[in-house]
Amino acid sequence: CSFPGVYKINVQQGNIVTDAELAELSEGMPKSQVRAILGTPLVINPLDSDQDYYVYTFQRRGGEVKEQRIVVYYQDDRYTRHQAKLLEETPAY
Amino acid sequence: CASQQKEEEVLAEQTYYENAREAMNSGNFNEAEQNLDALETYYPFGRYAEQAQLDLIYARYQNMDLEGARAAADRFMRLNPQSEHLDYALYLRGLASYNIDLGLAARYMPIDVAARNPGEQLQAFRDFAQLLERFPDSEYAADARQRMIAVRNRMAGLELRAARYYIKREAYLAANNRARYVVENYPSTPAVEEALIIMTDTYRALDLDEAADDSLATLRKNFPNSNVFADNGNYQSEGLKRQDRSLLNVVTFGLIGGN
Amino acid sequence: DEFTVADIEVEGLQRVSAGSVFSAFPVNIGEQLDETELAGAIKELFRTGLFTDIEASREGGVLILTVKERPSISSIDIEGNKNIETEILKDALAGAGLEEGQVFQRATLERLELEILRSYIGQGRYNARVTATAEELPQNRVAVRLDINEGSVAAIQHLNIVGNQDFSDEELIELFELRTSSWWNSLTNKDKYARERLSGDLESLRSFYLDRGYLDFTVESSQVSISPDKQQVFIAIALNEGPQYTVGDIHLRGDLIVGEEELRKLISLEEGDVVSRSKMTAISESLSYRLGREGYAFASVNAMPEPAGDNTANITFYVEPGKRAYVRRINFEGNVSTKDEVLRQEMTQMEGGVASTDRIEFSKSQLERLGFFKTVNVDTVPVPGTDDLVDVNYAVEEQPTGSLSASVGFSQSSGVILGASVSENNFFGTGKRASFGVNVSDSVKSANISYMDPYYTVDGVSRGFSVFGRQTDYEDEDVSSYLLDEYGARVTFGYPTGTFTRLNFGVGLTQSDIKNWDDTNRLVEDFARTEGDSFLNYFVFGSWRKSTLNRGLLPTDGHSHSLSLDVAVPGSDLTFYKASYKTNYYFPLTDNNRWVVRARGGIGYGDGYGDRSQMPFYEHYYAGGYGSVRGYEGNSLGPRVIDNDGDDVPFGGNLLTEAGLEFIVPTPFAGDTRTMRTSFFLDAGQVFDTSRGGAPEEEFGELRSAAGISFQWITAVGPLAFSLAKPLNDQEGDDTQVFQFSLGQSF
Amino acid sequence: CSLVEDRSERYVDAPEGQPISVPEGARASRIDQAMPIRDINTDDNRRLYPSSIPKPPDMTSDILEQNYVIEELDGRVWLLVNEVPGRLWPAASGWMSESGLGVAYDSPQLGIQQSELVNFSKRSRQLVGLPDSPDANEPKTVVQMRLAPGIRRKTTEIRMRVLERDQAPDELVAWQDRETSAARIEQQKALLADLGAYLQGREDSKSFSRAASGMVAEPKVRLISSDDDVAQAVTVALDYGRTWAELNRSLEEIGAQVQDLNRSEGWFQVDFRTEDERSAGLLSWFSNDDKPLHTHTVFVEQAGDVQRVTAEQTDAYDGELTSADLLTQLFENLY
Amino acid sequence: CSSTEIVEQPAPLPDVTETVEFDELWSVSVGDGHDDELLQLAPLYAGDTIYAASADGVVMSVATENGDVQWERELDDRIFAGPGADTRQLYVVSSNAELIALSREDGSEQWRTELPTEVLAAPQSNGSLVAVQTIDGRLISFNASSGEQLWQYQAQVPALTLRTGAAPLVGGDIVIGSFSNGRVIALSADAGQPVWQYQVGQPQGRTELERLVDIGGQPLVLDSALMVVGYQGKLALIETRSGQEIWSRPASSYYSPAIGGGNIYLASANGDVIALQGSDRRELWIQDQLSWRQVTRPAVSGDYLVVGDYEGYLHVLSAENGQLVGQDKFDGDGIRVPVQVLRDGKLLVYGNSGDMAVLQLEQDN
Repeated sequence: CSFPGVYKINVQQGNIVTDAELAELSEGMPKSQVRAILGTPLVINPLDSDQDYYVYTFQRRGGEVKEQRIVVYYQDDRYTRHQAKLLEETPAY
Repeated sequence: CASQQKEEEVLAEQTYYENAREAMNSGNFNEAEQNLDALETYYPFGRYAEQAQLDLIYARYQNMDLEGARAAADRFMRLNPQSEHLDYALYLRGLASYNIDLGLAARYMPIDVAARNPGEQLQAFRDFAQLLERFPDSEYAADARQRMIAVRNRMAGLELRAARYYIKREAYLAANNRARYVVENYPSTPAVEEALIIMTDTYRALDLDEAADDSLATLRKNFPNSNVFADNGNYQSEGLKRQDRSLLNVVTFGLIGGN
Repeated sequence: DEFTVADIEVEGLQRVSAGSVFSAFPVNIGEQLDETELAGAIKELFRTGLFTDIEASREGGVLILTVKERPSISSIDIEGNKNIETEILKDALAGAGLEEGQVFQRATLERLELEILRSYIGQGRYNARVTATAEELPQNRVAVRLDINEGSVAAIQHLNIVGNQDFSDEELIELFELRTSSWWNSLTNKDKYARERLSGDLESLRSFYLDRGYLDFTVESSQVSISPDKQQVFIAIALNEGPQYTVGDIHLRGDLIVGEEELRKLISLEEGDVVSRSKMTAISESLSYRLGREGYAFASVNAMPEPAGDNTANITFYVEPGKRAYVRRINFEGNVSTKDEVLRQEMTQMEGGVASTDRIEFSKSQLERLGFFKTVNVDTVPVPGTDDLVDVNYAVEEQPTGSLSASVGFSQSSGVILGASVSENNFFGTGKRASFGVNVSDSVKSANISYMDPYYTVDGVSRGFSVFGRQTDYEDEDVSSYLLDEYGARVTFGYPTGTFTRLNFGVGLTQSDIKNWDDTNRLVEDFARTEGDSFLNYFVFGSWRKSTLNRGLLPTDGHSHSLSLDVAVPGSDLTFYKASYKTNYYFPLTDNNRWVVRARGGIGYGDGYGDRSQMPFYEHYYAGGYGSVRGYEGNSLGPRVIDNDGDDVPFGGNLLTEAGLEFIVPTPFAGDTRTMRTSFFLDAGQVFDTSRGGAPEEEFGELRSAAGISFQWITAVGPLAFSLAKPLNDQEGDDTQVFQFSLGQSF
Repeated sequence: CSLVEDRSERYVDAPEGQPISVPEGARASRIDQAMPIRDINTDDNRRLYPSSIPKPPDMTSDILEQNYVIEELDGRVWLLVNEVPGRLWPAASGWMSESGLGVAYDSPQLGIQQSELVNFSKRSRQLVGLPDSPDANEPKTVVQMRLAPGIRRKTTEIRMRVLERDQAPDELVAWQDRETSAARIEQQKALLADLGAYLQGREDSKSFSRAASGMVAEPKVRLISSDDDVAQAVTVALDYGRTWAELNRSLEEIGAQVQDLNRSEGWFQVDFRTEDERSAGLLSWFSNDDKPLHTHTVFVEQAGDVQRVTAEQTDAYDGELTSADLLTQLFENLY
Repeated sequence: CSSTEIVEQPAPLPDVTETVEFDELWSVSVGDGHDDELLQLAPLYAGDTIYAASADGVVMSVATENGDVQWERELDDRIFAGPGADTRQLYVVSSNAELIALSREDGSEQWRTELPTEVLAAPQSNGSLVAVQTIDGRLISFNASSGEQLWQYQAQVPALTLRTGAAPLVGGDIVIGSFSNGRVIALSADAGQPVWQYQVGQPQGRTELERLVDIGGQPLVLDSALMVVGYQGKLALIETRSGQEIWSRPASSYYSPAIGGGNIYLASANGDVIALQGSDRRELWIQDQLSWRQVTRPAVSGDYLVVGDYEGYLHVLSAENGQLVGQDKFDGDGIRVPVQVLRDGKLLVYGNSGDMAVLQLEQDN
């Protein structure tokens, strides 16, 4: 029957980063400047300071978790490159 | 309208002190407190003053007036900065803060106190830290230190509980941060083992394999025989099992799983 | 002349220990010492602040320091203060270092004397006098005494506003807290001049004008003069209104994030409206709140009106979103007995997620709706060292959540209740609801156990069960006199269907036996003869509930609806159903929610189906008493029946109507109004029996009503309530009851 | 204890692990202690108080019943004062000058003060007990006073000596202990009594000497206990005679009734039992007063420059009080 | 216990063996007199006519000789200050701070102009320039015939002042204002630029009350000098041209001083009446039986002084030794307006309830 299902809230996690912001990164940029552009990374690997993770996940109404992952690589605190797998839209709620 | 001082005859300093000592030994802490207060008012700088102020802390504590005990300890430390027994006052002050939020239920009923806000136990931690700093070889230092360890473990435990909730909530990034907080701030507490496991699993769930490997390596290095390692040594945590949140599952008491 | 120090002797010590003197005095034995070094050393000793004076003398190689210790304070007493409590004065003294046992500094005493005097002047007590004395006591101690003569307060003789054309003096003075002398004002101290109050009044004058478009409004001067005998104060306020501005066109500048079109919808000002500052601030807040939802917690919007000719002004809203903020950690404080998870599971804002002011605020009201906390405060604190991370701290103050009806309870309807029943909505702080009770009274003997976990799954799917057994002797309930035994068990489930709505359902069975029905009344006897006296019914029940009430206990805002249906399904001995609808509305009149109007209504209908024509009489609804229509005895309203020994006894009915209007007022002299409630109420209600002929409408006139005053108090033992009611249209034969009392039941 | 476990005692076995170490190549800079706990040497007093909190330390035992007492033993007499030497030194030199003796030489480190010549001042002659009129060839006399820390903590013993020399000593005469005649002892007692009265008069205004404060010597009485915290012996850094006398007095004070003693062989036989053991329970109503029982023997022997006191329990007594208890109570009373 | 009633208790009415009597020549009632706004609407003595005003808006002109009312006009606003006058016009200030000019012939309104705030001191005019002093330290001048503002001077005044106001002095080319900040300031009549200033009272003390230094009365003009007194300040004689102090001595009074027979008479703030030797300011006598009765400025008539008090009594003191020689109850509501001396020594008294009378002292020996 058309019983209304269990109401589940959306669960949003992580930094919202757009490719426009990614485009601003340039080789050799200090880490502080990268973070000024992309924001403070919400997930880091405490044991390795040469990587910043800009992960974004969104679970709509308890469904399957969609994820966007950007890994930024540094060489003694200078930006070298990044890997990005972006989602088309990254809603905030 | 000048307030009349109620005239009660003032006893000798020694008698007050003896009555207080007797009352304390026989467990009548109310009477002890009254005598000590009288000693304070009439002989503030007599020979027994320092001892009376020290006993007052103990009497109030035993009278379950922990707030009063703390105040008495502060007063003793302020009035006798050079006393050799400052360590006792500091220790009692810490003990009062340690137990002030602990209701009777929490002591005898099967309540998991660690899951709640530590409240004044953090203040107890600060008092004991001061005791260890200033009187490292006081006879109370060992007990104070042991209680500090308990408070710290409790704080780490709180972080871990929050991480477990966020796993249930399927908010793996939040769970990862809570676990990382434990590893970064409470590296010597027993909670570190499970924290490393959660970090490994949540990094894996977020496809951050390098970070997951680092956490796993740290786990293996510090807790080689953790029971998350099978006998042959490879890692087999049941990962982040998703709680079946479907209505059907709940109604049928888990018999029929939902999505 | 230099000399080597053979020994240092200190004379005149009393309380201070020699150790502290020697450690503070930077000279040791065997050192060469000359005048300047000696002077420097003495100054060093002075800095300890323990001594009033220090003399150095020499006897051969021995340096002798004669010190005079600063006296210590043995007692502080304060006389003559009425308007500033002794406690506040003592804290002020303690703050400046004047406390029993502390070292006494005369300079600080004088400074404090002045500060206390100034605070009296601030209260308009111009001829107040404060004198502090320090009386020497033996053993270098001092008794500090503060004599205060507060003097009288100058009364405002005349309050004159000059330069106001568009608004009359009376209209403006209405805004003022200060009033000219009249017997009423002097009672409320309103006519006592105090500088802070005048500046407060000038501020409300300014916002009065700025809210009505007078952008150029200025207060030229506010001159206060006092009569020679210092008893009367005259205030003259000169103001300059300036023109009244209306709105020209409205612009939005800056990075709008969600686009101009959506933000424009939030701007309630149109062209031609009066330029009102309060409206502009309200709009700015709603704009930044909207941005907050997108994570711009640091967004700031401010409105700038610029005059644009012939008394119109263009308004520009400058929007600065700042950086998108994320929540690093959510911390809870004050939950010493409630588990952390019970609070965290109410959060819709996640750690590590975008900081949405919407969700942070909603989570706060969720905590308030739990009913576990007296107060809930939230505070968003930026994380040091980052410009886009915040911590969210919730500070809660716990309150008793259970009701423990102690061994002797009393309720009108069932006389003295013996036995205990514990029900706890926050069972040992785990958030689970549990209740266990055994009640014995002359009319009801019952035992029940119930347990419900509201968060069986993380989304709030709840599961619970309850088992109960009850023997009611309706004789004593002054209802028709039969005995009813009922035993049963239920399993209940529930889940949220939206942010404020919830669906509950469940199944259960109940075994009911009617005893000694033969000497009750005709209706019961007919029923028992036709239907039998022992029934096993299987129930399916469901309910839909929507609630936006702002607090779990004693709400002051929001509304709630609940629709429920109980059906004894085919296969039960008696097939019947009972449906009911209840609603509650709270309208706060003031923004501090202390004056609130509450409307409540309820309707219940039960009937048989299938081969049963009516519902069993023992399932009848009753009305009257506390919780239904106050002013009438419990269960006394509705149809009656003559029982065998001749008196007519209420019999209940299958149609229940209930309504009530309450005017909630602040409880006088009550400190903490969150756990007390005083209200004037008007209750109305009635029970009908549709099956016995007489359509409900023409009997509608039968509705009973009563008005009165009620007081509720959430105590550690549970909600306690008294009510005094005056029945309005009671017919003879109704059992009215003016005073009613109940423990453990809040409605 | 109570059948339900008091969960507030669980802290006792809260584990403290080692801070984790990171694998090679990994950076550990983010790992530090948010709540650091200082290490303490927990060797000797590793005591915990899980259930009951410790009683406050008792400072009043230092306060002697009466102060300024003149004591005599083995031909030596001294004034026992309940104050540290550092505080008495200035007061004592104050007495020397005010009583007319004056201070010619002094050494705060050694605690010795030496007066001017007594012969020429009538008052000091009277004080020392010399005849009023000086005769030509009487010896030059000076008075020496010595302050030394007493046995019990925070006490001082003051001794006096009247020296006769043919010419006035021109520097501080070293202090030797020599046999003194009864008359001399009376003379010293008089001086000490005068000093005691003077000191009592100036009690409330405390004056201190820094140099003299340094004189607080090593504690003379020590309790030696085995590593499992059981008392084995008490050492006293005094001569045999003085130790024997102090022991005699302390045994009485702690309620160990001396049955028999032998000074040359160095032992005491004592009856050291608790109150109820003495009253032999209810039966005591009927039995005559309880006969003393030789429960422990206390031995004193010279060990290097220190007297070593040990105790043994006799097999005739198997009550509660062990020899270790006896030694601990002795130490408490002495020091 | 701590007493809370005010410290300065007015002295009881002294009983006096009267050697002097008051003989009332005529009296007239001017509207309702003063209301409870603590105003001082001193009547204006202009030779053979006296102009008087009342707080409820009545302005009337009365013959000095016999008190016949020449004309009476009822304005429809309440009056706070006045009447001031020059040869052609009378000036009053309404409670809503409007300066109103009336013709002296028949009291008809000539013009009216708005002032920024309340005025307590009567406007003064030299025929071409009308000067008004507001309670918040402004001195504003207007053209006497058109009422159009000429210039404005703003002095810094303390937040708390006394409920009194000194009227400005309008000379030919300078206007002298005395302000509630204890300063007398001379301004050029043409542009209102400060020419000189003299500090009468120096504010000191810890509370706003102790720091009050208002100048309550208009300075007394003596050929080329001004005598001025301030509350908790000084009695001083200063040169009108340069403002240089000639002499000064500490004094405290709400009213201007009075001079007569070479002496200076002062009603000090605490109610004492002091007589000083004019030449060297030596104190001749002090009459202290009237302490704290808010004594008005002494009027010198022959060798007597007449003062009023807050209960409405008139007291006569012998100018020679200050003894109280006469006493008469004149007005139940009290007397705040100082008694004025007419040309032939008669006395003009205007009580708070609105009774105005001319009296004469009779020696009854």
